[in-house]
Amino acid sequence: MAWLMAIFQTLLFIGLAPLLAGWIKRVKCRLQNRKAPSLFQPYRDLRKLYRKRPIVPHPASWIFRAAPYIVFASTVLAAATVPLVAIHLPTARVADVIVLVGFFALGRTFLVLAGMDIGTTFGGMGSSREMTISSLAEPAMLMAVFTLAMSAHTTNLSQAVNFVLDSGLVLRPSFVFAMGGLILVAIAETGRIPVDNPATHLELTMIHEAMILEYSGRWLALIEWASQIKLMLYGVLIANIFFPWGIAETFTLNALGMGLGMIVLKLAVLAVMLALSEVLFAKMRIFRVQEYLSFAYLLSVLGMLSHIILEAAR
Amino acid sequence: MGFAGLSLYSQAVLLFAGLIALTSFLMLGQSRLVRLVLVFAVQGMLLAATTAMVAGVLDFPHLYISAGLSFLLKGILIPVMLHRLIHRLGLHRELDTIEHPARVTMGGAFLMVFSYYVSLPVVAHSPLVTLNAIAVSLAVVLLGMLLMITRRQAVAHVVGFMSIENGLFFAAVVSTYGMPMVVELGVAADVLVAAVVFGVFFFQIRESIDSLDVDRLSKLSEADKS
Amino acid sequence: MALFLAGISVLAALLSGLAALAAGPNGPLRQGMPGWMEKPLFRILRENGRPAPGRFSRLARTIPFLLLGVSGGFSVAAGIIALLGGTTRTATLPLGLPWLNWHLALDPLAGFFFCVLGIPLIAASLFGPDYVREFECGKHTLSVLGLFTGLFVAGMELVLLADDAFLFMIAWELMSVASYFLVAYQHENAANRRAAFLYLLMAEIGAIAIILAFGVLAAFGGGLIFEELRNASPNPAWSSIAFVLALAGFGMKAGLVPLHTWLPEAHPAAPSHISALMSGVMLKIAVYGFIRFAFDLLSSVLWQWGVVVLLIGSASAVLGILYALQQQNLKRLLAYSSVENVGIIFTALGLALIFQSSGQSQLGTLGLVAALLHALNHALFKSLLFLGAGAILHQTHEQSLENMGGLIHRVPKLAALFLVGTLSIAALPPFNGFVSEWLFFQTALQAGSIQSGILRSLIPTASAVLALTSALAATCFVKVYGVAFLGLSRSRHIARARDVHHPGMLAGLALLAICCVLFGVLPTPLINALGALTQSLTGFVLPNISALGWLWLTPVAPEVAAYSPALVLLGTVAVGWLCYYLLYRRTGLEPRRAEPWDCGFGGLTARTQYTSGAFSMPIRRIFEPVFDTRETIEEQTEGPANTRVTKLRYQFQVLDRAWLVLYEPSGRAVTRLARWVGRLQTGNIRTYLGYSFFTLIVLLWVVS
Amino acid sequence: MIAAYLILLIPLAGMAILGLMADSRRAGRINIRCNAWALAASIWLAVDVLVRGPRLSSGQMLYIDSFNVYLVVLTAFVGLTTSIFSGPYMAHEEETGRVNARRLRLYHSMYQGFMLAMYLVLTTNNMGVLWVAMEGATLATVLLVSLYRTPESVEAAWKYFILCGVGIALALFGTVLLYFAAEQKLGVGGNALLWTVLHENAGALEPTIMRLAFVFLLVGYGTKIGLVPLHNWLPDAHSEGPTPMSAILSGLLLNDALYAVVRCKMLVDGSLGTDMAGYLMMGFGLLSFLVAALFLHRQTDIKRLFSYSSIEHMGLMTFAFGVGSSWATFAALFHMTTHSLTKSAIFVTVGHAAQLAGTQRMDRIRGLILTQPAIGWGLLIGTVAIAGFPPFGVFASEFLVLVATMRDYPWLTPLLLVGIGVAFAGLFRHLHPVVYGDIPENQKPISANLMGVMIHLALVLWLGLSIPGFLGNWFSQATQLISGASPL
Repeated sequence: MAWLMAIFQTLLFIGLAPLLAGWIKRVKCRLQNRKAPSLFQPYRDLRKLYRKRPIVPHPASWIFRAAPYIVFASTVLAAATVPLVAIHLPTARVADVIVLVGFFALGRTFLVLAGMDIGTTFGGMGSSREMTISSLAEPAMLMAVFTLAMSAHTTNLSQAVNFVLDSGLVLRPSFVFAMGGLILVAIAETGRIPVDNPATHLELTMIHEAMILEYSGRWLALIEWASQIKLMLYGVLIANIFFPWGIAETFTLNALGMGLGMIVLKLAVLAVMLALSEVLFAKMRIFRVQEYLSFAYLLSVLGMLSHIILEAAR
Repeated sequence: MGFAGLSLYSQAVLLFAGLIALTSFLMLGQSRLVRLVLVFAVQGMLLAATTAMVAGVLDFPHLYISAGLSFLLKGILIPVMLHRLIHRLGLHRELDTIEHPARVTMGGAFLMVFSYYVSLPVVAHSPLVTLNAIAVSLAVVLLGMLLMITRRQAVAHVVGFMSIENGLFFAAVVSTYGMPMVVELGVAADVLVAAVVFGVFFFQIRESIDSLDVDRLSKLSEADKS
Repeated sequence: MALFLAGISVLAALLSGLAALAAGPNGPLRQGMPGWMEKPLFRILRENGRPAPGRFSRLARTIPFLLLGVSGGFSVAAGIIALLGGTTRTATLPLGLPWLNWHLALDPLAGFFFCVLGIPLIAASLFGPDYVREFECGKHTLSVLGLFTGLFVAGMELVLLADDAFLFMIAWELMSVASYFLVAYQHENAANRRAAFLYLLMAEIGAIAIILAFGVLAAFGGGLIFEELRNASPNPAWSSIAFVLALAGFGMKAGLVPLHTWLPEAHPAAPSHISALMSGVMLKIAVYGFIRFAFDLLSSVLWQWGVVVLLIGSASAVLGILYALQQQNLKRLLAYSSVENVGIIFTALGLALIFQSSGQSQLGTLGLVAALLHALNHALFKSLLFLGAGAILHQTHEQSLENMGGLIHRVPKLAALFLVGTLSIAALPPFNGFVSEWLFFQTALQAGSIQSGILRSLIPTASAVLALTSALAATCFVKVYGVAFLGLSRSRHIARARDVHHPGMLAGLALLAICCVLFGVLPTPLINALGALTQSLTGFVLPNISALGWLWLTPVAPEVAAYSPALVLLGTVAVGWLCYYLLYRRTGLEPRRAEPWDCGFGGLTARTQYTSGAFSMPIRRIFEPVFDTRETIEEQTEGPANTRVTKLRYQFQVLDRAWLVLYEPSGRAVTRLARWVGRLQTGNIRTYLGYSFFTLIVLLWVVS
Repeated sequence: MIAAYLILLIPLAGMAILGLMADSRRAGRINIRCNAWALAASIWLAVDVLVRGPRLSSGQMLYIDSFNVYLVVLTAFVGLTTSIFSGPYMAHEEETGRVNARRLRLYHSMYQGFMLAMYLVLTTNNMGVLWVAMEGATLATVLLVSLYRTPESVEAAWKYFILCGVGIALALFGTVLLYFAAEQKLGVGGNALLWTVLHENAGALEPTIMRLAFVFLLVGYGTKIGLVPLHNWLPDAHSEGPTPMSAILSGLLLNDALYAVVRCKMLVDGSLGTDMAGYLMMGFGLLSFLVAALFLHRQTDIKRLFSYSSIEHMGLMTFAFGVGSSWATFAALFHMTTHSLTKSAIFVTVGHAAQLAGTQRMDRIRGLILTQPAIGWGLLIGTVAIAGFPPFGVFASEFLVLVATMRDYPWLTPLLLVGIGVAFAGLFRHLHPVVYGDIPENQKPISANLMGVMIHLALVLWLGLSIPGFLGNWFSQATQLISGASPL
């Protein structure tokens, strides 16, 4: 039952991810007074890509071909460990939050290798920038989740969410810091403004797009889909860790329905906030990103220290 | 008891001691090599005389031998040899003037006092004579070193070296009535050989730096060449 | 039994050295070999007739490595037996000082490190024979290489076996000296000579520090046998002195910042299979020494020590990887990353010390296990990478990343094996590097259970640094793999490189790669095997390491943290295959080959792709103050008013700050002091007489 | 005791014969033969002592105990190997015209003279005779230092002569004082200078006088040991004389001077009951150790380099004897053996290297290993051994010294650490370019007989791995004798 639940939830994750992307795009268009595409446009895109015959550039090796599958797989596994509508998932025991970060790293690594596999300037540029950013973002994220883990005395996400639920409404200063750090990291890792702009193909500003420039057809579809899942995953993390209320603690139908409704609601709200910020802010220069990320890193470490000093003090 | 209270023997010993110290001082102040050697010869003879006297008064027959040895070696042989060398090397006109002679003599006096101070602890366990003897011989040894330090002539170094030996012998004779015979002979042999070797070296040095000025023997040093 | 096997392995190592000597161009094995044993021997070695006296037969190459392999095998066996048996065997040899014979002992700790030593040794001995072939025509005789390799290995094994300070130091120094000769093996280029000199100097100073550390304990314990040292109970001040000395000595060997500078010089200078042993194994021997001293010999532990180790360790970790990122020479890069990994190990040890001193024995044990596990893992993947670098060197005679590229098309098998090493060292699940880092984080997360607030806030900071380190490590090795193996080849001889078709080489690499995956996927049995070890060191066994069964890894408690690498691997493969099946098999759309997008400037060249220096440039910018960067730009301009740039030459080098702050000043100080002392010896004999005179005066005045 | 007399008679006869022998080749062979016989006699003596314990000759003139018996054997052995080496070496020198037959005759006979002096120093029971023999050693070697008659060599010989002469004279003064102190108790007579007698009633000797005496003896014999600041003659004499002489000076003379000092120290300790002598020796030893280590960095001449390393090691031994605990004393005794073996071997290789390159300037000697592997490796291994790396014997003694110092005077260990580090760097920074690197064009392999070097290094290796039982017993008894405590 539990395993079934986990698999079902994972599938839900995979299925809902494009929807979220579509929603964000829609809200953004509205805010920019543009005519919005339909909510389901991402699905259509994926289907179109899936139908197309992929093109392999000449210098590419097997890494180029294998990368999309590994990226997608690692993202899906990451999604499997995060409680979406319910907690007490068996998958959370297979991989805890540190492994979650590890999954992201794995996917990123292969994406970067694929970017360098062709030997174009863009590939190298994107890969270099991606690794630079992630090498600052990853520790920030680790610190943020460690704050949670230390106050919950576990790195098991289900357990952690459970702990937050049980402890009820506790105003933890550390969580404020951690959430700030996590949000900043999420923006950076999912390649949104102001760190990267998924919509642009202007050579010198690309990061994520520069790496996948050579991809086409089903591989591009997989990568796009994976990044949508990743975006949603971060949203779910923020939503369920810091505002877990409403998530199903038992596998009864109405609890699950309740959980589903709640998470959709939370994600919608988060998406609106994200769209707002993207509309309000402009993309920054690549060498200002470090300041942004080191701020995120600082926030998370501060969160941890504030937990150590203010909360766990005996 | 005062000096007058001492036995005649002791007085004589002390007299000789004073004389030998005096000769050391003379050598220290002497700038002509020839006279330096001369004074050295006198010192040697004084030493021999002391030895003989000790031998006679306290009758240590074996001391006669050492007296004869030192008379022959220090009084006659080595001075004559040195004298010859000086003439053959044409150094008899040469002046080996020392800078600040006054300071050097002052230093000598200080050494005298110092050697008394050093040998004071010995006084408790031995007659006054020995104390003075040891003090004087120590002074002579130190004066000999001082002589070597202040002089630039190789010959002067030899003389200083030999006068150190004189000091030793004086101590040996007066305080311990001579060393065992083996040692005496060995030391004498060493001194003799040393004298010969010195002779050899004079010529070697001469042919390498055509003078006997040891200050010019300073090729081998660790200080920066530049 | 175990001790006996270990002894055999030591003997085998020594024998291999002697065999190499004997098989030299004019050694007995080559000259005075009777015909009846010559024929079959050569037939076995598929060699027709006696080779020309100058050259080396396959005999000279094979036999020593064969014996080395035997030694490795026996040491693994001995290690496993000692580790599982959990008892300590001791023996004494009638060697050494009259009142202090050589004491040997093999306890679980030594057994574990025997395993750490054995696996890379086997791999190296598989790898070696084909690798050293290129040396046999060189001007340096193979027998020297073989002899000192044997001595080197024997020294390391003896260090593990030693049970008294004297033998320990003899073996330790033997290890250093032999490896010094190996570093200086190709001494015709001055860099290697300089590296060897620096290496031996540091080894000497470090060894003296260790001797003094032993001396402190011996002064209190009254003897030099480890048992007596254990019974020594010095007061905190003295034991702190001993600890600091030991940390300096072992840390110098292990390459902790700021005593690490010899390491990136020396390790690349040696032949690659030696670099693998030095980086993969010798540093672990230093770690062993530290563990032996701090956890076993020292009776009591203070928390300040843990703090010191923690700080130094994390500093080494982050600085090491930052410097590694900036290297263009592959072997230098690997050496710097060894500094990083040793830093990680010592950080874990620092955690263990802190927890130990604050009474949290279980957590201390956890930290210790993390350190040991990382030691093993690093031994595996670093040897793999060094041997891989050696294979590249052997195929292409190229060390600089700037000239590589596209090797995955030239040497596919090597590329695949190297990828495993890359992923492991980048600490990605489900490979082994990740497991030990995961354990480290699990340990660090328990900081809340410590009383003192300083420590509670210190440990998270350290773990933050470590998180940064692991992210940077991923960057670094992605760069290595991407620049060396992917893209277009940047130089002609790389483009013409031939594939590796030496079964031995590939076998050696494959062995290590398999171990990397195996220990990554099934760490739990391994950690369970460490029970006897931790029992003997900390008096504690991790209780519920496999509470959920052997598939799961639950260091503290199932509900606190669990990780099942096997299932992770399974899931990844399953999902990946599923996508592949759905997307490829169903549609059956064959991909089409085409030119990549080149912005319309017809044709991509290797010159347009990112170089390794360019790849790490952002990091260099971000961490500017850490590096001492020298950048030079020469440009030739011509045309009216020199506006048109015809030739542009840009070069930069990144130097180690430790040189400027530590080494050059001390060197200058010694020279200045020597000059000053030199003035004393004026060469004037009267001055000399003056010295004697005044010495005499002063002494007389002193005594009377 | 016949053996003891034989040991003295053989070199005496050798000196006489070789003094008359014109043919240098045969002289060389006879030189070797004399040393071989002396070695045989010394081994006989060693066995004798091993079987029947310390021996006092009938006239009480000679005394062999466990302290000096192994030194006698060592002296004979090093003398033999060095003479074997000096055959081809001197032949080469004669071919290159640096020496003529007359000087060769002098050389050979003085070689035996020096050996005689060494044996006498070791075996005699009489402090006076010891002094005489020490002076005799100076006289025997001083003319060998200036054998080449170059200005430098003459200068070196002169300094050697004057400085050692003065030093020795001071030692004689010390001996006189010793005699004086003894006479107070034992009365006038020949046997008041016999070491055995003195040692028996050392407690009764007058401390104040003994204190003075020791100062003189230390300064005197210390000059010969080469203790800073009395060392200035040593590098000159070593670097300018013929290499075999440097080998025996470094390997034997310094040892024996140290032996004399230690004998005196035993008397003084017995009489004073304080550590005054120990402190003095520690101070001198440490000073020499550090200063010599610094001097190593400034060398350009390869023989000077290793003579400074001799000073450094002598300083270490003196320091160890000064520390005086059983471990330290044992280490010092052991170090005397290993150092003289290793250092003489090094000087032999250095001599060959210098001949091979035609100069002693290190910046002209290059790439020895590729030029002539035997010499290159010999020099390298020897230096590694002397730098105190296991499994060579020097390591064991340095290890023990460090541990013992940490036990008794821990605050001195930083100095030792720095000193060893600096000395090591000084040795190897010069050695590396000499042995490693490519072959310069002007170097040609020469005919060299390195068997002696191999034997020496093999012995040092063996001692480093395990000390044979009888030797260990001798060391332990000597330690018992000197430090009053047994290491076992």
